[in-house]
Amino acid sequence: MADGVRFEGDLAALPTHGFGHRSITWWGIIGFMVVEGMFFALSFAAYFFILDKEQTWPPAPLAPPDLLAGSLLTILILLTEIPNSWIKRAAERYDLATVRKGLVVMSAAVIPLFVLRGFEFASLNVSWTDNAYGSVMWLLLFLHTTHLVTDWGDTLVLTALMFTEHGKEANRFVDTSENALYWRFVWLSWLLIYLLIYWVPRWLP
Amino acid sequence: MLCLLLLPEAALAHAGHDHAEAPGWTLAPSVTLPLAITLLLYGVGFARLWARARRGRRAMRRDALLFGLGWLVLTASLVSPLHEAGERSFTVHMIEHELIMLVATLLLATAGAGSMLLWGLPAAARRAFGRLVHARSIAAGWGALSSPWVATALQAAALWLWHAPALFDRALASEGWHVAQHLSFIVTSLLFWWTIARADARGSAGVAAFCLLITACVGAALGGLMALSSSPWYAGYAAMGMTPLGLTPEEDQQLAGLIMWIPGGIVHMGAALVILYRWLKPGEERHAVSAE
Amino acid sequence: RGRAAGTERGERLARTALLGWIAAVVLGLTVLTVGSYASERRVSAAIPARPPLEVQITANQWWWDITYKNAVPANELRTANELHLPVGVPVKVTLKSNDVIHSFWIPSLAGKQDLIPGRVNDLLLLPTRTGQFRGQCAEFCGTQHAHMALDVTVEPVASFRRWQQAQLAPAAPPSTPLAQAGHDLVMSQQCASCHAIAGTPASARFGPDLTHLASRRSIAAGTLPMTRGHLYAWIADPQGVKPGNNMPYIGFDSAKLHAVVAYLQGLK
Amino acid sequence: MTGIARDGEALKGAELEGRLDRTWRPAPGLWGWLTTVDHKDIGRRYIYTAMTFLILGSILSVAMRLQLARPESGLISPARYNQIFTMHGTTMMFLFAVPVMEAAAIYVIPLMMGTRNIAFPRLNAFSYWTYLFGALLLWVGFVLNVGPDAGWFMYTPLSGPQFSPGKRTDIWAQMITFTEVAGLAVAIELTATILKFRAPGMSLNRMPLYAWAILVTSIMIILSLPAVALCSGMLIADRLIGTQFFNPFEHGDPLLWQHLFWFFAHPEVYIIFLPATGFVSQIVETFTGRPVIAYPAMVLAVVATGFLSFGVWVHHMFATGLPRLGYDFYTAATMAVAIPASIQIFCWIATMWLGKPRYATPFLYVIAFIVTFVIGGLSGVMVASVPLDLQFHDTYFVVAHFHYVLVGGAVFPLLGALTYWFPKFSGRMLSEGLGKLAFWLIFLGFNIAFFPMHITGMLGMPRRVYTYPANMGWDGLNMLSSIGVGVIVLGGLVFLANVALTLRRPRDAAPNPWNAASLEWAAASPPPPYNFPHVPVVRSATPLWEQGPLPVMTGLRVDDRELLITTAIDARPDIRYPSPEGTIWPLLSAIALAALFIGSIFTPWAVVIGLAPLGVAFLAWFWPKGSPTAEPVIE
Repeated sequence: MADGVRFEGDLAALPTHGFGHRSITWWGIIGFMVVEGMFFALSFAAYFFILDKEQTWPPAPLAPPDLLAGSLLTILILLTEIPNSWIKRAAERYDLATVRKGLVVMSAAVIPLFVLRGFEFASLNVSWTDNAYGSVMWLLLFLHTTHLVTDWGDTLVLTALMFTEHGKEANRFVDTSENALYWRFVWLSWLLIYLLIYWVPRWLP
Repeated sequence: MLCLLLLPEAALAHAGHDHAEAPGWTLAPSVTLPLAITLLLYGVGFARLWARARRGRRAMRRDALLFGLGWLVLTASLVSPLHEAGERSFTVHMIEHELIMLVATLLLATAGAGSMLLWGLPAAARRAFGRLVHARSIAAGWGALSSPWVATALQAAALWLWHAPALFDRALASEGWHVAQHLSFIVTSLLFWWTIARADARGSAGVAAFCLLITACVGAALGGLMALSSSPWYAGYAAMGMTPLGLTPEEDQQLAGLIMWIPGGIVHMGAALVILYRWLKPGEERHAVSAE
Repeated sequence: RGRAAGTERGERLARTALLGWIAAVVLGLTVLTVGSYASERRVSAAIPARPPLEVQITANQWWWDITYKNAVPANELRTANELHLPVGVPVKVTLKSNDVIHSFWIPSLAGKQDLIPGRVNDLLLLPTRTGQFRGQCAEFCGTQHAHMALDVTVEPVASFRRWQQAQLAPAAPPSTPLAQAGHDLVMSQQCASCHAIAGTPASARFGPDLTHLASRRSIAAGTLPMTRGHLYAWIADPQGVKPGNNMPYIGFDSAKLHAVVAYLQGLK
Repeated sequence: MTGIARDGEALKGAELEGRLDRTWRPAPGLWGWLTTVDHKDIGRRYIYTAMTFLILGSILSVAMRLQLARPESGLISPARYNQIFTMHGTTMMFLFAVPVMEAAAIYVIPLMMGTRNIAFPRLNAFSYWTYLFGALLLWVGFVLNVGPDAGWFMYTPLSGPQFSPGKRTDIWAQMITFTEVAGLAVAIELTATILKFRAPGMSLNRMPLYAWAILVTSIMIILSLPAVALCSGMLIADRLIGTQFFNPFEHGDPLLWQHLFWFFAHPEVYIIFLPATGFVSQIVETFTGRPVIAYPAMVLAVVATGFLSFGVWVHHMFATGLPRLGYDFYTAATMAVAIPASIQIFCWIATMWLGKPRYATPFLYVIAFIVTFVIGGLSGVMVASVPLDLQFHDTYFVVAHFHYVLVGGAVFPLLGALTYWFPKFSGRMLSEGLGKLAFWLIFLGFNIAFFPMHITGMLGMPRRVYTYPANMGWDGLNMLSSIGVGVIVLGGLVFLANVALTLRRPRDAAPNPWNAASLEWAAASPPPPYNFPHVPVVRSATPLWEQGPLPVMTGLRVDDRELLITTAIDARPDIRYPSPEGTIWPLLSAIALAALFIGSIFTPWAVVIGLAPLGVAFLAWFWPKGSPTAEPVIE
């Protein structure tokens, strides 16, 4: 072991924040997305594992879920990407006014999703206690609903935060950008779940 | 090469399309023509560039070898009796798909054949193509497609969707759908391997390795479900009864799933390890000598 | 410097050796995999896919329900916890479970196979030598997993036939007044609501079939050897002998116990 | 930028250290103990807690060995015995092995990376409390006689509502949820720390092998823990709200449990083993005085092991009646795991051959590891073969196999690593005499206890039986195993005595007492709260073996907690990043979460009611404190 130290450079000029993979928040969000992606992937595997043993899907005499509520939600959740991208871009150019407006829009835009989600549970045509098919349908919808709730909670807190003095801190803009990234994960994962809940039971004989 | 092209003629003379007989060669123009044109374009482009190249002929030779191998594997899987045998056994069909998606397109993508094929075009067509590619909307679309994430998603979607019973049975029943199936496998896996190779070359080795990991999982999940399933998914194969390999339809499907799962996973893992190795190699010697 | 150069040389040598080592390991594992494949095929190829004898075994917490299949329903033989097999005759064992997952394992005859509720598994056996063996549940199945054994007898075909004929017969009627009293107790008390004794009104299937109980080697799935004293102990205090099992405490006084044991001992 | 104090030529030495100490030191007293977010504090208490569970788990194994010493022993009732072996497996896997590997990494990795704290330090504190509450839930349940009793693998339907009524299994399943939250949080922290907090110059290909092992392990945890969380969630839903996932009579399937469970539990073995290979690599490097040869091969072996471990869960299910065609594929895939493992073994042995080994206690553990692990690996190759496995599965042969793999492959390296890093943790060197005595007792005791189990297994003795009949030929071997466990206990006591006696001595360890090469040895022993006064710079894979003084970079803030973020691959300096202060909210959040989880065992409404306090606690945790002017503001 060498004694003493040799000064080799100075870090004082470095910035104190960065977007995307330069930011620790991004790595945290990616980590949680992978964890939750695994939850989804394994639930999908469970879905197919149960499906594989059945003669018909859904098991007779059950009817597949009704399409209306879920399809409306799908359209609406895709539309939320418009304000979401708007917020992300605004955050990355530190446009506080736009971020504030966008976050308010986004917080409001999620509310109709919850209403539709309520109707979705009602349109599954099966209870979780009926059989494993019902259990796995409810599981998929429930897992996704928890993501809606948590991201909405995040967005509400962030909205409140951006209206305080803390909204001016550079790292809050990073947080806003990463929150928008997480929302993309929420709707992307929904597209797959939508297929599994509503369309696979219709496609299979 | 020429004798290879002549061989099928001879084979065709003997083999019919009756399932009781040995599987024959597939010489539908929808398959052979594109293959032949690709080879022709590459040959012309190679000759033109070879004449112009001052340096880098070694790399060109290596690329041409990779391309030639990839083309051969692709042609062999699509044209040889393997293809027809695949219509009677899911396992053989899976081997054909795996050869296409794991071997042929990997070789073709690493051969970096794009510029050669472009140079194979007549000059006017080449310039028109150049203008087209640089058009703003096309460039943007291409930019999105060439992301390894998008390519991974596309390939995964192609893999899963085509294995949905309705679609797979359709591909079994009609030659047109079958060509569409193979074409989408070729295009998506070519795109996948190409973006992986490019990401690796541009220093995004982590992204490349991660996408390989996801792809391995996507294939493993599908293959695993097949391997563990005890009921045949596809009416087309189930109706045929015992396969020529002496397997029941469900065993045939299990074996197909295992081939997708385990050798498929090993190829993706191997690719990820190769990427990682190349990335670890520099700096390896830079250890301090022990201060004792 | 000199030492560094020596290290360099050593390292190069070690790297070459590493490649050789990997090759050797890969080769060794390949040989073992192929060997594993070959022995698996050899074991299964020895037995025809449709053997002449089929036995259905249904596992319960913590005993084995055994039925020898027959095309004629009247010739289906039902017994419990003791399996007899003719030597040299391939047998297909069909495995089911009534409650939790168990595993059927007779180490001297074959590897194990699970009995899973909702599924049916098969195991093909070919006993090649006569003798008495012990089978045991190999998947943890609850409190008395340790006492879920199976007595196995592999015998010549002729004696197997004799055993089969004897087991197909209905239960022996009570031969003494004491046994008659025991018979009446068994029929009138809880016993008959769980157990079956062919030729008597007792026909419930929740517990082991008792028709030829006294002909078996042990009591309570291999927990105790079949003796008068053990039968007595078992009926007097089933939870003391095999804690947690599903046989209830009946509360017979000693006179009734004597009678019941006398009857059961007659069920040869 | 004026008025901000930074280290540099003008501010160094004792004055710098004093000011950094004021900035980074946790609050004094009990409050500080509850609010600290220092990775060393959290790591140390994680290690202590996990080692406590090692001791508790070992006490259970002593109880089992007493019962099994003689046939038909009536010492322990079957109901109690089943609880004991369930608790032994659960404690060792979920409360000891995985947490202790994460715990050691929490302590060592930030130091080894040359940074001042772990990424997401508050999450780290939260993770510890969550783990602690989950562990307490399980053990308080056991003490109150509501301990789980359906095996650590909890096969359905035995663990389902019909065959395991009562709360025992619910407690087990909810404990899984706790440890899953804790484990995933730590895995994400470690991944981020390794990828973003490395010292300038420590490109990934100069990273110590231990860090590679932890990186791969963390990613494996992220990918595999969701499987057990999902299936334990399904189990609890089956039990409490009437779902039918595992009910074969309502379209469910008990095998779904096994697939999901082993999809986690097989990689888990490697989650335990890979960090241990990291320990071994560090110890071999230090005690042979040269880097482990073929660094790229070592890294690839770790990555390949991680990858392969996800493809072979099915080999735990050979007896369940899987399609037979798959057998040979699963056998081949399982055997393939032996290739990367043997590459690592080869590289260590070659390094010892080429280097000059010093036979100190940590190095002895490494040799014991190699011997034991090779035996365990060979018996693993045996059970990979289906026809053999169908005989060995669920017998004492398998018990012997995985104890050779897990004790030999993970606990020996762990004890070696604890001895190795003890001077760093405590500032004191453990006694070599007592250390070697403990080593020999543990090593010999282990082999006396577990080698005979190979034979009892081959003689047909099944696992998980509370007793066995006499005259099966198992009696003497079982007695021998029980005696062996006694010898291990003796060794463990000597190890503990060594630690206790050493801790009573004054501090005497230099920063780098073993002449090791990695950065944690550049910090003082024990390290101050800020770890390093300046940011160390790395020029090779063995920075402390470089000639001359340690190169450093300056310019981080001294009056505020700040650390350096570097780029993920090349470790170029990128961002100065604020590191959070200590706070009570992670603890309060963990309490709220514990209330929710434990309440949910009794009523599903606890989930609804419990969300409110949890939300408040999380809000208070994440809400920025202080005046915004402390950081640059965008106007």
